[in-house]
Amino acid sequence: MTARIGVVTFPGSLDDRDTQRAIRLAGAEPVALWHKDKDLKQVDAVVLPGGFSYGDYLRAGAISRFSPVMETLIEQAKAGLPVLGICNGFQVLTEAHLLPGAMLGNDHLHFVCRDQKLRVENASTAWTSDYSEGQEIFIPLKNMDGRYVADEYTLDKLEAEGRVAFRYLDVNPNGSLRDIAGITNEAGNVVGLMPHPEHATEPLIGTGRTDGLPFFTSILKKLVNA
Amino acid sequence: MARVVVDVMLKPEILDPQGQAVQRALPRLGFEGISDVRQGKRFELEVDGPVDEAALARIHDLAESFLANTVIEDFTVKVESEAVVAEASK
Amino acid sequence: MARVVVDVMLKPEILDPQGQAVQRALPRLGFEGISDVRQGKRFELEVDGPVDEAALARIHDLAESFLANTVIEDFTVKVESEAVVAEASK
Amino acid sequence: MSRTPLDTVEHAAATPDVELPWAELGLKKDEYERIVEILGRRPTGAELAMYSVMWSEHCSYKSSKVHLRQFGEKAPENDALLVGIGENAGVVDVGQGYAVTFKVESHNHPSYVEPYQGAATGVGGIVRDIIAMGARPVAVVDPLRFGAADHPDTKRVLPGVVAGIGGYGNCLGLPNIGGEVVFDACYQGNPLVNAGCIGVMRHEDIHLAKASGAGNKVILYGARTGGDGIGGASILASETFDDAKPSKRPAVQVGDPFQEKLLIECTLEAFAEKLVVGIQDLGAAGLSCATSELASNGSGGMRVTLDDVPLRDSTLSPEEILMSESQERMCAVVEPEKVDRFLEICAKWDVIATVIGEVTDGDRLEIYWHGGKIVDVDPRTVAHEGPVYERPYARPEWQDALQADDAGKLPRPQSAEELKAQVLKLVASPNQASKKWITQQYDHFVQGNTVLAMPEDSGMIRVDEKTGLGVALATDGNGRYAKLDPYTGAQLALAEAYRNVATTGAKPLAVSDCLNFGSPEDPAVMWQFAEAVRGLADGCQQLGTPVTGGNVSLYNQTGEAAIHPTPVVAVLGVIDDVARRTPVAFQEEGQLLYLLGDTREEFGGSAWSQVVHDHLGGLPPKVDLERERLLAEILISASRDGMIDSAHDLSDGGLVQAVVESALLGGKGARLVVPDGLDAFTFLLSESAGRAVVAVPRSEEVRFNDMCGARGLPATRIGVVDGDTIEVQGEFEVTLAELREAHEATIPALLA
Ligand SMILES: Nc1ncnc2c1ncn2[C@@H]1O[C@H](COP(=O)(O)OP(=O)(O)O)[C@@H](O)[C@H]1O
Ligand SMILES: [Mg+2]
Repeated sequence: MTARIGVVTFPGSLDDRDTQRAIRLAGAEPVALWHKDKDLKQVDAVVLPGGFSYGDYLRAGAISRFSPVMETLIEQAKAGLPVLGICNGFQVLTEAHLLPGAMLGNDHLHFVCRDQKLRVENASTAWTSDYSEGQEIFIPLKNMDGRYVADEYTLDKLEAEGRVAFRYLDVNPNGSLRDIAGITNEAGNVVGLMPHPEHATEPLIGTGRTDGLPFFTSILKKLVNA
Repeated sequence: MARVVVDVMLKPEILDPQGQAVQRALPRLGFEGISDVRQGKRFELEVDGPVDEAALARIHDLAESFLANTVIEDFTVKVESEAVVAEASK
Repeated sequence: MARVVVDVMLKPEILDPQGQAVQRALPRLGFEGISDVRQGKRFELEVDGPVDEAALARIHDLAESFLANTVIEDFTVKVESEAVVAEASK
Repeated sequence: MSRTPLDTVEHAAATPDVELPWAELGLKKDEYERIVEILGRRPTGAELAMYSVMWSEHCSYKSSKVHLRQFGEKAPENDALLVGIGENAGVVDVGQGYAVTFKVESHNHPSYVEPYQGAATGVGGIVRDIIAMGARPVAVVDPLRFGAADHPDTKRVLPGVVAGIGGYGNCLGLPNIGGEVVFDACYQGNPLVNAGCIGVMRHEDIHLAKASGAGNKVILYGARTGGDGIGGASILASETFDDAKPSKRPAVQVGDPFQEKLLIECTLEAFAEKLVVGIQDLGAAGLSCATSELASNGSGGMRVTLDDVPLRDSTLSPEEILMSESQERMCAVVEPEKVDRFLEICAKWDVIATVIGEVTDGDRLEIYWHGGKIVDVDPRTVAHEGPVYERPYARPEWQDALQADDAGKLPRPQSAEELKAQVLKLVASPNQASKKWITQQYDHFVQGNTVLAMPEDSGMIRVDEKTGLGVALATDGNGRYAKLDPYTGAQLALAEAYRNVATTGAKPLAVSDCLNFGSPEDPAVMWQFAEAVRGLADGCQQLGTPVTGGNVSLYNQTGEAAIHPTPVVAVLGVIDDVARRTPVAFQEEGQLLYLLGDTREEFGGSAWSQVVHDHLGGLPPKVDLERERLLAEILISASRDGMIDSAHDLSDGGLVQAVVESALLGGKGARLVVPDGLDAFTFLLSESAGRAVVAVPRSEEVRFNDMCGARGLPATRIGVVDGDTIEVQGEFEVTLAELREAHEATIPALLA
């Protein structure tokens, strides 16, 4: 048996096909989900992919957050469905208040595309168990609105509860507070991050590293062993 | 038909790099005497029908739940026609 | 110190993709009766010293040459303190 | 609002004496008379609008056409060419049933006026050309030219252009895999913003811009039509017909990449279901162009009801609707029984789609407005039979003096110290410095098929996941060389792009170009243009790579001062398995560095002459296309057979520039030995063409040498990958850290 992992396509999603490919490379079955359908097709987990849904015109993720698919997703995520938000997907998750804080324009005001060094801070979420805590990895980052902000109280709470999942190393590429690259919810089923693990899954492509594959093998193992 | 304007600005404690970039450019353009610049968004809504209390309340809700993200932004709602005072339009 | 606000909006005949995206989302959010949305920029400038004719003229120049590109955008300059009428702040 | 009676065809016939503002629309008197002759009456306002935009330089190529013909006449035999010049873009067979389409276009002037939107809509336009061929766009490139790097206006133009290209392309999900950034004072008031796009499809999916089959419906889909980008048409609307209108509409448009992304997806879905008979994008000249081109390329005529065009601004006149250049629109011809499904797909993607007309069995293009017929023309006369000019051209009298001002006579460095200082100055100069600050504003990774992206010699995209089939694209152009000798300059641009593709291991297949020049009304500029086209056509014939399409941008000048003639050449290549690609970066210490090709004392137009002496004179490097072809064959074989681990082509800045780039990218230094017969200065800084530097694993040295020897390509061992410095033995040594600082700090310091 393998796991079925849904990938939502919003209008303006860009990395949906790549995410499906990464899921396939990890050995799971990708299932395309459409923003206008409330039906999640009984998938075992969902990825909200990167892109510029609705052009990111109001705020990144702000319009997608009100799609029909999100109604079901918000409900099921609260009930424990594993959800990974990558880049624009992370932005949707914060707009939907499944994850705390908000994403703002990069502090240098430019789009940035780079091979980013990260430290895995929490290797016990549904999506990170194939990493080890403290592991340093390189994952491509590409965004315009990647500056993670939250109030001090929320930041302290995230730190105290070990919910900062990834932190930028060497360079803070967008002005995120406390170098936060990704966070998890309390239960560890909902994870969001700005860098793109789906772009680091094949040795020849992109940066040529495969440091992103464990996201997809982590969830596969969890689902298959469940 | 009336116009309602929603202004959305970053909360004061949040860094506003766009405003800062404008401010930093000012001396280069020969402008002195501007001690701070903040950049935000302005939405102009054309409302069908009367802009009464109820309509304003609904627009307030719209701003709060959608046009602004109140985690990071503050907003104000104004009826435009009454707000065009002291205007030095081009 | 006084605050001067420069509002920059796309000219009416220019496509405003951002405003359109907001408008198209409204029905889905349960909002009816808004026939058009335009999205622009709001700059809040904190001016040292008096905001007299000369200062306003200089800010007008700044808006014209830097804050707006008048090929596609219009702008207005207002002194804030006098413009806070009919405000339904949150 | 008062309006004189609708200017219908009938009305025009009845009122022959009404004067239309043809001059304000940019037409010449004889052009207007020709229109009257074609129609047998005066044109209606709407007809005049159509002819004026379609007969403009931009759409009709009236000054360049007589020269561009050579691309067809001299086209080499090439089995790979599936669709040649004349369509939205050329199409090339890359094997395994795949076809690739690619093209470069300019958006120069709008990008000067409004850098962000001008550049953004440039990307939007070229992408629609690619979709219109039936292909999924897979990558973009952006060859750019700006004024002096330290000029204050460059700080306005460049960041805006770069943000616009990134803003649009990133939002569409197209990896940016290459391009150029060149600074030169000659581009001060005329920056060049060229944008290229590649698309991939299966052979059977190729679509053409033609309207065939009487009864088939014409569907306009995408954005609503607004009053943007119609400059001249508003004059027609206001001064002749309706004085209440604003007399000038803006000539710059705002792009909506989100809308374009939806357009891509719904178009590809319609293609996949075989719903489309013919298709055309709306770019320059908007509906005028789309309707007249579709109709004239098809078998029948076309009838269009302009009232059905969805408008953003209800006050637009029919002339304005016909000329509007609102972005993100396409026009498809669909069989009646498939219309519902087509509209359904558009609705799925929230794209507005409207039937605006149908194909008729006549041969006229007829357009109706408020019940009256306002256009009745033979579409060919609009789309294809515009004026053709044989503009006078003459070699400028200053050309001899320029060429006589030999760069070889410039003072050369007198000591190793001075040589080192000049090398550091060179790699830090704006044109040679790292462009990372710019290119990291572009997404390289989206779509998950990027094998190589800048700063590699060419961008490379995987086409087939299973077999590893891939395509490579490089664009090049050197205005300094072309100024010294436009014929040779165009060939050098071709040779460099060809070499860049081969350096990564791909076989060059076909060419597109964007020819950026000054005013064709200046005989000197026209000579530069004619020479460049001749050079490019001859070069393509010799290399066996046909020109599949391109774009001409004229009038790039401020007052009397034209830009350097700047032919930008794009070469497309194919590689059977992207696993065999060759990167620029040094991979392993101990590998042997070989210089391929001959080095002569060639400094005319060189980076050294510019950076050290602010000089432009003499002759550009010699071109030997047979040698280029041989070099390419060696580079491709060596890559396929695993004989080299990295390679970098030599161009501006010469050998030292190439070695520094490979070293910094790989984080490994090099020890170099000046070969016998060369002095260190020439070795490091000459810009002789037809050269590359490769790193050969020791185990492959014999095999590699044998191959070069057998095929007669000079291969000189010049050193070894080693350490964390670049050492030129007996001359100087400089650390990678110092080089990196010099190379990478320049652009951020100027622009950030
Ligand atoms: N410099 C050139 N070299 C080769 N072909 C060209 C050149 N300029 C234009 N063409 C070809 O002429 C045709 C018309 O060009 P263009 O008007 O740019 O096309 P489009 O209408 O698709 O924008 C196209 O096939 C184009 O490829
Ligand atoms: Mg076209």
